[in-house]
Amino acid sequence: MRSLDHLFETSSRSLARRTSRRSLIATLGQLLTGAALLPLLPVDRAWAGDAKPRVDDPNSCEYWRYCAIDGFLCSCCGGTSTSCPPGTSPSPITWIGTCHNPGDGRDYIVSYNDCCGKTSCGNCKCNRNEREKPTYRPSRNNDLNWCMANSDANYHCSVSVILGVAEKK
Amino acid sequence: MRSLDHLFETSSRSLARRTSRRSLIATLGQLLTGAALLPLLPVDRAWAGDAKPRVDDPNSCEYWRYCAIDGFLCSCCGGTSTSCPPGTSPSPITWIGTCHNPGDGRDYIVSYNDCCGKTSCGNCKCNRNEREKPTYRPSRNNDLNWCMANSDANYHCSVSVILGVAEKK
Amino acid sequence: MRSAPLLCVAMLGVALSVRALAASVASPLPAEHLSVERLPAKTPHWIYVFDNAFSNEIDSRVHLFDGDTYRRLGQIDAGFNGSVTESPDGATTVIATTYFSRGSRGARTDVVEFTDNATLATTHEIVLPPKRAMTVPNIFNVAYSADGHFVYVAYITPAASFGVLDPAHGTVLGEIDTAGCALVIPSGPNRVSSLCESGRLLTVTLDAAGHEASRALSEPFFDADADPVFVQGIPTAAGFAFLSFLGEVHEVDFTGAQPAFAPAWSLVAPAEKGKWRPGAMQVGAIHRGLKRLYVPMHVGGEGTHKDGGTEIWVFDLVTHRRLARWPMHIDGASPVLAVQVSQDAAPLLFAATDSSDVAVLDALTGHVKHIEKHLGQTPWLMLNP
Amino acid sequence: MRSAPLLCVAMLGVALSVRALAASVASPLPAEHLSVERLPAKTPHWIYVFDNAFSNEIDSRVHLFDGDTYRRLGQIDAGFNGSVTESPDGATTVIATTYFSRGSRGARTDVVEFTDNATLATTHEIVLPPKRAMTVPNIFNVAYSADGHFVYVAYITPAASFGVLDPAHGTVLGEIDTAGCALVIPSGPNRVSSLCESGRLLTVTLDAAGHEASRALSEPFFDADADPVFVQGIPTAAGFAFLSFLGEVHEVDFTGAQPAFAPAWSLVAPAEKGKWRPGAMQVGAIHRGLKRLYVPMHVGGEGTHKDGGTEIWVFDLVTHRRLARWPMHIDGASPVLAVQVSQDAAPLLFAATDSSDVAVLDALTGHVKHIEKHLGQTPWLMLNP
Repeated sequence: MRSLDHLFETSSRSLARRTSRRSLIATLGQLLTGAALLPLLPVDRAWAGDAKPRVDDPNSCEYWRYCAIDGFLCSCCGGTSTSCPPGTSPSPITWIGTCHNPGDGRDYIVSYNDCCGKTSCGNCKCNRNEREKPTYRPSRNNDLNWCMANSDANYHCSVSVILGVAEKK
Repeated sequence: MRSLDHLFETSSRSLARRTSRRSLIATLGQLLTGAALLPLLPVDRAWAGDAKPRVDDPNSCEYWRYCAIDGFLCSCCGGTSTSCPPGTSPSPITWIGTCHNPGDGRDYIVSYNDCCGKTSCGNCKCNRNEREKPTYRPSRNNDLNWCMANSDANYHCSVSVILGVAEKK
Repeated sequence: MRSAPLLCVAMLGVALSVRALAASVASPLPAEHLSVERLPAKTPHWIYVFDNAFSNEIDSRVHLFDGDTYRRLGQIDAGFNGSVTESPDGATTVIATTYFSRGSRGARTDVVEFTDNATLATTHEIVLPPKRAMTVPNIFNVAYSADGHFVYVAYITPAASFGVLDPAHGTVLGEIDTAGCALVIPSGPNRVSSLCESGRLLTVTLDAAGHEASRALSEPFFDADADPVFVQGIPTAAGFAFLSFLGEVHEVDFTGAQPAFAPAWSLVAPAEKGKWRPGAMQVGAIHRGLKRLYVPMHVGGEGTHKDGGTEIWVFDLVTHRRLARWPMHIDGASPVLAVQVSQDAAPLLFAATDSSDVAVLDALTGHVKHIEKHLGQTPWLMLNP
Repeated sequence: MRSAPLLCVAMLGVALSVRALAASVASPLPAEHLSVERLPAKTPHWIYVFDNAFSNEIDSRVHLFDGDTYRRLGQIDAGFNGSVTESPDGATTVIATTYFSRGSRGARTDVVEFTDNATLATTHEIVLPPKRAMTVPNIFNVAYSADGHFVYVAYITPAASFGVLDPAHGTVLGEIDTAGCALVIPSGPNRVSSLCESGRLLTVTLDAAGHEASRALSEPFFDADADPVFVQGIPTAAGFAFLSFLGEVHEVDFTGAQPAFAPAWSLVAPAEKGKWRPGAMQVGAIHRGLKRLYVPMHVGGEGTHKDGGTEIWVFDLVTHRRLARWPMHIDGASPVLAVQVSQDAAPLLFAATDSSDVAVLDALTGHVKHIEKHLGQTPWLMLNP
């Protein structure tokens, strides 16, 4: 047993260092996670060779529908881009963003709900503010704690829920 | 006014980059802070050329009397090595350490009081455990929150107070 | 560089006397007494740095930091998503915050807490209705009247209103609705203005009991669609200056019964417009004596108004001319998210960065004297009463 | 490397089908519904990582982390200086913690909170007397009886005792004094042992009502002066193993009415003794099926028992032979402050470092599969019910 372990240990550890399997696996993991959610997204670009692949990654600040999230991504906290982590409660009130989906060329109205009742998730902190407005326009403001009206008003993380296509101006 | 500023700005900023005045001033500041407390310390070494100058620096984890502090140094939080920061309360109960003072070659018994009633200072986190013992010997244990018996029992930082010379074993 | 030789001489003297002392002392160190430190005499270079502690947001706090010695002087705890202000006499720090009985859950208590700046002990509190505006720090979330007789607290539920408190008697005097307008901009002994979505200021005048005596809406002075102003106003000699996302400066005189607007001017030349722009959590500071404005500026497009400044630009408030551009990265600083300046004749500029550091600059020259690493997690607002 | 090609094939399939879908769909994305995520089916590779959050200590928490997907699954808040345990059936996380009515000040409430591991919702609580041991996390701060009928909570005021709780009825059944001995080491349905300064174990046997029926002191099994044991015991098939500062292994059988001590053996060869030693906040993990012990080891002298391990050493519990040494720095990991191992046939070793990262290793080979950066501030204890 011991010698077998030693052999395996040595070979797999040195292999890992040569081929950087860790980063490969991390990348695959991210892609797979993205893929699981993909049927919702009619993207027209290939995976490989994309200059901005992370606009399709729900765990990245660059995901297209996160264009006005200033907070922690629930998808990095046990939730998804549209679901709160277990044990938290969604905020019934929200701020609204308008984000451009490069996959279909449309602008979408999204609702940025906060998930509430646990302390700061602390993971995947994003600060995007496209079309975000100051506090005097609260429906477009992401500086407010939108858990404010929840019975447990502590802010944990934020999601992005598609409400519909934005009307052309 | 404007041209004068520009001149001064350019010269002092470029000078600073050349001579690293920032680090010089930081060093001077540390030495001066140490110096103000020094009359208590009969050290027999010169400042310059000392291989371990920080054993005399109350803002360093290496200060000799901090030999069993696991926590934040009050001297970095608005207090000193023997005083709690303004607005906090010292713990009446403590753990005890025995530290060697290289300045006079003696071992001293020191009391490690916690300062209580504000949240974690968060500055100058030290983890030294010379002669520290596990929880079943509480008087020598620094894992306990020694603010436990204070009316405001939150831990903020730790001080090191000389009680006397340790008896020879 | 002038002072360095003097410091060296002083140090040498101390070191020599200590060595002499060491040689003469044979007895062991005496037993010591534990004490609580008293604050030294206040200087104009003390600064209250609000740390939102965003990754542990129930534990926000204020660090009192000395810009001369680069030392922390103490801490005032600030609860969940707290806001901070200083009394007009500089004697009291006020924290408006929220606690939950089980940390992040349970019964909610909104409260205004008063801390004695001489001792950093919290002396008393006023419990609020659970309506406090939970938002990023801003000097208009909680504010004193000029005479210190009232404290105003912004409420957002998300309906906007504000509370009027009597700090001397520890009571809530009432609540005043500000529909469509938000936050508390104090002026004089009894006026509160709020920023409106319509680009106007709503100004409510209070009676002696803290109740509404009258209200008035100003003409619009900005366009919330085309070019909104930051809510982070900057105190001027006669009121506050508001910067717009694109870099317009709106100076508002609050000394009269109603706010008066000076003609707007721009931080950016026509060629820079839409490229260089202000951006931060605390987006400007003014030295009122020197009449200088300091703004964190960066290159970016729409939506970058909370990106930090890669440079600090300095303006003369009289001539509206830019006096200097101070790139921060060459001194190792990350983009600047908050600025504050001391009001003395040898002013310091404080610049908090998005990597949680606070840089201390000579406000006359831009010389970076010190970078204090990790002054909390997310230092987003700095005050210097 | 076997699985990588399979993953690639699977991905390719998904990508192709998505591209086909994209080409055929012209209608916009539909409106979505906000929901609350449900946990997937539990696997042996889930781990509960306790973050003491030392720089914001009122905000400690537990992160549920998946060692296969490297994803956070959820969070359980843990108050000030909390402690955590898991019910014997794995269904419930218990947090023993303390809250203050004003964050860091005010009325103190010590409490035990029960969280449903299927929903991560906190379901109920039991308020304690204000005596809870406020100390670093350890599996003996709060613990279940083997049948789940009692919960024991260590008290230190600094006098040592423990509370007996009835989790089903939400009541405190009583308090039992353990003068000179501390913490709660559970065994069987009704026994609690404590570690004594004298090097003994005190074992209290409870009656059905949770009151003391009898107590007994063991012979000394370690010397608190010469070579104290860490209080961080490691679960074995028949009880717990305790490591000493110098690397002695004391395996204690808790299956009988009184603890029984196997002869101690050493982690270090005579030539290594006093140089290489164990050190951590959670100083060992045992795979009970494979009978393997994993210990973070470092080179250091007296007083380094809380320094992290630069290597993880693997031992066979039957032969006491060292099977492997796994240096951590070559994989970019900082010294290891806590270890835990999954109990399945393809076990993962989790190693939390002093730079707040958690490394995931193949527990058979030491191969570092992943390093999760910044899983909280100070991840000091990991549990895998």
